[in-house]
Amino acid sequence: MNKTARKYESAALADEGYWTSVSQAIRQEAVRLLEQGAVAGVVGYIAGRRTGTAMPVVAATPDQAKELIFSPACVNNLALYLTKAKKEVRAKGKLAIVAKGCDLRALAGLLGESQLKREDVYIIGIACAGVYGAHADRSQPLCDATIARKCRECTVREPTDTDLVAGTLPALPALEPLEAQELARLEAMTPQERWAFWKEHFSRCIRCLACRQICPFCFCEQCLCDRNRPQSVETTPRPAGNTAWHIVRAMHLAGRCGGCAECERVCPMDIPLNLLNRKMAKELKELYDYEAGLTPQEKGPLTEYKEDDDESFIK
Amino acid sequence: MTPAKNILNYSYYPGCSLHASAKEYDESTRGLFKALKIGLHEVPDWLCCGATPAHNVDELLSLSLCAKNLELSNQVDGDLAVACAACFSRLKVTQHRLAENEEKRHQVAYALDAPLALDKPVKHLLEILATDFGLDRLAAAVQKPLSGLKVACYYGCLLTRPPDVPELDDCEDPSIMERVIGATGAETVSWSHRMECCGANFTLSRPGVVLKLSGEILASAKRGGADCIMVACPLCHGNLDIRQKEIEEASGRHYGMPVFYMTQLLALAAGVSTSKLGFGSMMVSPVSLLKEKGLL
Amino acid sequence: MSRIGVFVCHCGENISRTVDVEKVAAEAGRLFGVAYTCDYKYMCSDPGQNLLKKAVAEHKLEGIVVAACSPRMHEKTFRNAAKAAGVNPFLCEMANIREHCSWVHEDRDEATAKAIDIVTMMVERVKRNKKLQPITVPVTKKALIIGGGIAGIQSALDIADSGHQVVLVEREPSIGGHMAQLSETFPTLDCSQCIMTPKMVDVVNHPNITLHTYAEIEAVEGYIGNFQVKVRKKARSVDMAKCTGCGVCMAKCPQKKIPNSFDKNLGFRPAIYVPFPQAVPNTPVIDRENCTWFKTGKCGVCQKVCGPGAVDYTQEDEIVVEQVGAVVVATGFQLYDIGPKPAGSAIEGYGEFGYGTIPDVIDGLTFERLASASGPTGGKIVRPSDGAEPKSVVFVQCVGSRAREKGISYCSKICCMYTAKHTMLYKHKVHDGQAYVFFMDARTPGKGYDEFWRRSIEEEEAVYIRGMVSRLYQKGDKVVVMGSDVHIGVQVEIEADLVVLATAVQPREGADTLAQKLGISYDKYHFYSEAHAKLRPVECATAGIYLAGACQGPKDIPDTVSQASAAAAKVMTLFARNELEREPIVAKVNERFCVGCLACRKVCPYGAVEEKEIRDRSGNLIKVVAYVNPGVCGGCGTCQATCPSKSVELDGYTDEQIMAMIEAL
Amino acid sequence: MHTDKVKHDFEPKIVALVCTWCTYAGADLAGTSRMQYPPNVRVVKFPCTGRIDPVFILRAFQKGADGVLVSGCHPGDCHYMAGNFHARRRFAAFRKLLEFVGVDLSRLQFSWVSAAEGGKWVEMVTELTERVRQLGPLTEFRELELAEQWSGATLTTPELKEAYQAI
Repeated sequence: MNKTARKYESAALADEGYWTSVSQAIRQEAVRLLEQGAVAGVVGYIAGRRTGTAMPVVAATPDQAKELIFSPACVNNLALYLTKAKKEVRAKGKLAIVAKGCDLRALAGLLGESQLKREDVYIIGIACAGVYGAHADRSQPLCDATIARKCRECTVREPTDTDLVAGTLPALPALEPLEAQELARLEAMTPQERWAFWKEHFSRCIRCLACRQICPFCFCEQCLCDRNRPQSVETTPRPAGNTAWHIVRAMHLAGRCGGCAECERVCPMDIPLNLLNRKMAKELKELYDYEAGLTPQEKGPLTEYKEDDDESFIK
Repeated sequence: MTPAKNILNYSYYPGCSLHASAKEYDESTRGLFKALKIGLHEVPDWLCCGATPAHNVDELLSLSLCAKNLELSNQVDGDLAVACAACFSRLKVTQHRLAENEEKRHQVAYALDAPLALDKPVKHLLEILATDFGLDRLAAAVQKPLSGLKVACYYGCLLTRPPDVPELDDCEDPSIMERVIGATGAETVSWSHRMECCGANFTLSRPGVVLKLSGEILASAKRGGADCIMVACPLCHGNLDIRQKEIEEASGRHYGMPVFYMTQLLALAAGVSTSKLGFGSMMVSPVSLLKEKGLL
Repeated sequence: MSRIGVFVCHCGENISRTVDVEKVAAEAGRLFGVAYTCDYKYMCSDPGQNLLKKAVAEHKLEGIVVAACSPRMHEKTFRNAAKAAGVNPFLCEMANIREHCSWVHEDRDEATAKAIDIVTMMVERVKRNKKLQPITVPVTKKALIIGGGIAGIQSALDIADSGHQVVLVEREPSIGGHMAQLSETFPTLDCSQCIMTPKMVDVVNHPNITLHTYAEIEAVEGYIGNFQVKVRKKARSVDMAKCTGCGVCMAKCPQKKIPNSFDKNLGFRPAIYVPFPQAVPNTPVIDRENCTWFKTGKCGVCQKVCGPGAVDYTQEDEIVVEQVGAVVVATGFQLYDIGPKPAGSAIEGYGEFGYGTIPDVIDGLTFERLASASGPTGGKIVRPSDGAEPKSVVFVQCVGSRAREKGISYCSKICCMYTAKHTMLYKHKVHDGQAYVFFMDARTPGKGYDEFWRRSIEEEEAVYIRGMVSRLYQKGDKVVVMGSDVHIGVQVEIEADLVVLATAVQPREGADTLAQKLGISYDKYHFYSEAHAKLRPVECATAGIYLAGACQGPKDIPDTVSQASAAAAKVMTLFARNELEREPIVAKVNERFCVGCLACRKVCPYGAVEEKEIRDRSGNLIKVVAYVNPGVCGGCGTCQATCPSKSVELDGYTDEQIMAMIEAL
Repeated sequence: MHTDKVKHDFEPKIVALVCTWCTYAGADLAGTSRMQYPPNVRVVKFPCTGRIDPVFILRAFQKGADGVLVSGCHPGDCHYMAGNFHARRRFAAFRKLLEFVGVDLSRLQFSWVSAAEGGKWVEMVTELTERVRQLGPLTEFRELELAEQWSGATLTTPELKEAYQAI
């Protein structure tokens, strides 16, 4: 990976006014909702203790809602908090949620998979300029050098199907699609080279399962990979089991993943997990013209079929 | 139906006929678009579309000519507006053929020695007026309603055919011309030969064929009670208008049926000065008809 | 499970010739959990089976592997033997060392090694097999027939005659369907009503048939043997119990000019009406949309003149719930309405034919009404425009059928024959008339069909022109038909007095919504799909639902009646037993782990997966999970492969069993 | 089909995951017709290809299979109507994934073999066996099975080396 070869721009992509206006719009709506008692809580972000950070919060009172912000540090996919994995959040009642394009795609997926009812959630969509990447220097503004890889190629900056849209999108320059380039680089390799690439990455996996915990689609109460009768995937963090885990994970997300790349962000070993997801999304688009979008779809590409689907690989 | 857009701008491919025998089609088109405040910018250096001989003798040539025109059209912003039914058909057919056939794509790219740029949407004036501009707005722009004028809308062979290619309207039973001219208050007649062939370019090689086919069209329009015929194709216009006298002589029947280009009538309704509509170059003079209807 | 017996069969010499069976038995004996092994000449023979039973008793075996032929051959045999020996039959598996080993390999060492592997895999599998009990489902011996055309009537009568209860539901006020509208029928030209009406009367008089006319299916729940059906009986405004069918109300109704749809709008009927004189039941219906009382609150003539006091303006729709064990769907067809293309339809219209705008262009069913002795003209062939007798009639076949460019690619099957019939009926009534037929092919496969068709040409002098029609237009009082004759390669124009279009046969409007209520599948044209095109042509993939007639595809009367009787026979087979027993290879949901994403429901070809709410004791919803109805589940296991958390498992093919086999390698 | 017996240096293990209605029956037909094919294949029977979870394919490779054959009913012939349609999509996606992580797809064969196609079954098994025999053993997964976490190659810092040696 040629990380050093390129010079990154450090000019801010969006001015301070944009971030403030989005934050204000969120606050205003959140306060209104809570004051009217329309929702029991608003899932959003508040500033973290250190500068340049933010953390998810469930604001339950108008006062708490006044603390809500939106900044490039708002990296988390909040849809996670509406899944069964977070029962205590759901138990509060009807919730509002602050949602970037990534979060919206996840919400659309959750709606499509009967995990959520649209009427149970009030969506405050964000016209999102992007967020920091995993190792961004947060003393800098959101810029070419600090923006997350996924945001460079974002197609869902403008929310649709939401109850409210916070902010207006500033004009953004086209950024170099680093992830697509990386994907193309891998695709151009021989199978042996790719195996070596992934072997090296998977071997380092410590199976902390942060990728699973952060994923809005890993809402199973019992993960297949934790089962031992039968044990489909070896649970100890050895290369064999790691490889199986990441293959199974990619397969389970195929046709569902919203591309928020949270798995990759939280990976302590810097395994480029979103490449797997991107690859599957790309293939499913090519094969079945399916794309995860902002609107819930009744069936995913792997839960429906057409009689004339491609079968050139079958003899 | 998609909602009408507010500001409309088109690139414009007039085609050879509109610079020669169908000059009045070109002039009235420009006049109409100006009156409707729709931008229309001619594509610089456009070529002949090849109709109608090219595709009969050399498919590669006919596809390449249109592919080149599509490429040239990218110099000007906006979807490509086409007035002539034959040009429209050739451009659409080219897009269709090349989209579905990779080998032909390679051949044409080789012939043009340039990468293909075929994606510009090609739209017939009818489609622009009915869909993009919208019939409501068209009706609102009418200054001189054509009420009382009985119009036979003549589609000819090319405008809606073959199925799935032009996607202008129902292939065999279209109504777009009626809807568009109907917006001006004109009365459209129901008649049988809207879609029949006029004889096309047999007009030079075997005029007898044209006299028969176009004669039937005129007879049918007359039967339907029409005052005039409205066309969207210079070739059809030539056969129905220029040959009308010969047809009358051959059949012994009198028609005296003016044949208008659609934009002539629309521009008239939109209040464009009649001096700019080229009525004088029509072989069957419309003057008495238009006077009778109080339109001149 | 740790006490498994392995029985290796020689199959005469079929196995032992290439496989060292003693070695296989010996190696199997070394496997953990195997308590007994032996080999025997013919395991499937009586002594062989006795050997097995004896071994079970002596060695207290808890699982059995028979290494012999294919399970497709003898699995049942050995499972029965296991059952007789007191072992749950699903703890007995076969290792296929004949078809998959000894017969396909020559090298004795290799074949023996493979046989050992196969046995090992099966031993590992059996260790994880569960005791399964056959699933029994009670059967309600009452059938629902949807549709009262000839198909529904035939099925109803057959089932009722066998002694079972039948509920027949018909959407229209009378049963009879399209056949009641026909004049005469090919290939014998017997009068349709003469053969149809007695059957209709049989239905209404049959003690085992409950008839709901003017009624529609509201909802269907349940599964084979146990369906609950809600039927909406639309308000007739006439009390069926009181009405004597005297007809005074119809005669006195001041509103008489309502186009009669039964006569394809050629004639008129009053607002209180029966569709046709021989209607069954012969009880009128008030057409509330056109009735003056319902429109203005004034009139009330019918109520005043009704002697028995049967007219009841206050009647409301009534919901009847029926419990049935089987459903026969016989909703029939409609003719393709060939006017301009309807918005949103995938099927193009035929605006160029002017149907609906040129009065003398009619469809085949309208011609039937013209030709029918009980029709609006008393059987006289006249033009709708001016009532004149048409001297030249053009018939156009394949209008909408076999027209891929218009969106329908199938053949409607009946048009060739009924057009031939029409030319005959026409010639019989208008002796100096000339019939022309535009056709693509003449398809006449049926008993006496081709002879019939030839008669229309050779004796009745119909002119058949091979080619298509491009356009119809009115010219004076004639309809000009522009077409081509491909045999001689010219364009032809015929000035006709009347044009009859043989329009395509389509499923009934609303066929798709009914299918969704029933949970059955349909093709892109909305014809219902049979379970197997060749071998299960009358069954739906959804167990307990059967198909009869043109709702499954275009059909003529003999085919329809055959299929209807076949469907009835299927129902009777089901009703021959009190309980339905089926293999317990069904999917089960682990409700503890299911998160209710319902991916299983999306992929289930049987519609067997439902939502189930789990509540605590005080009724609070804890979660929603999937539930597989074992009566409906077909046992394919697609749900399990799809389930991300593997919270649904297919009994008999659990992940544990399969993983054990793969790991045994 | 009596071929001369050749001894090979390497005999691959082939696992066949098949549906019971079509391919298993097709393999039975090959048997009753006494066709001959390499004995390397081990058949695991499923009710339907729709039941075949990609995890099984992965597990087979992990547990020592050098090649995997997945086979079921032709489209439209599925006993359960649609199982093979769903399977087709699932496998199409899964093989793309395997390819992306660097598995040689010539070791994984999908086919439709009907109950009447005993010959095709023989052909499929023979072809795959021959091909995998040429490719040699599938070492990638086997190496993984044996490999330990952090295979030392990246253990380069002196502290870590020291710590590692002290264990």
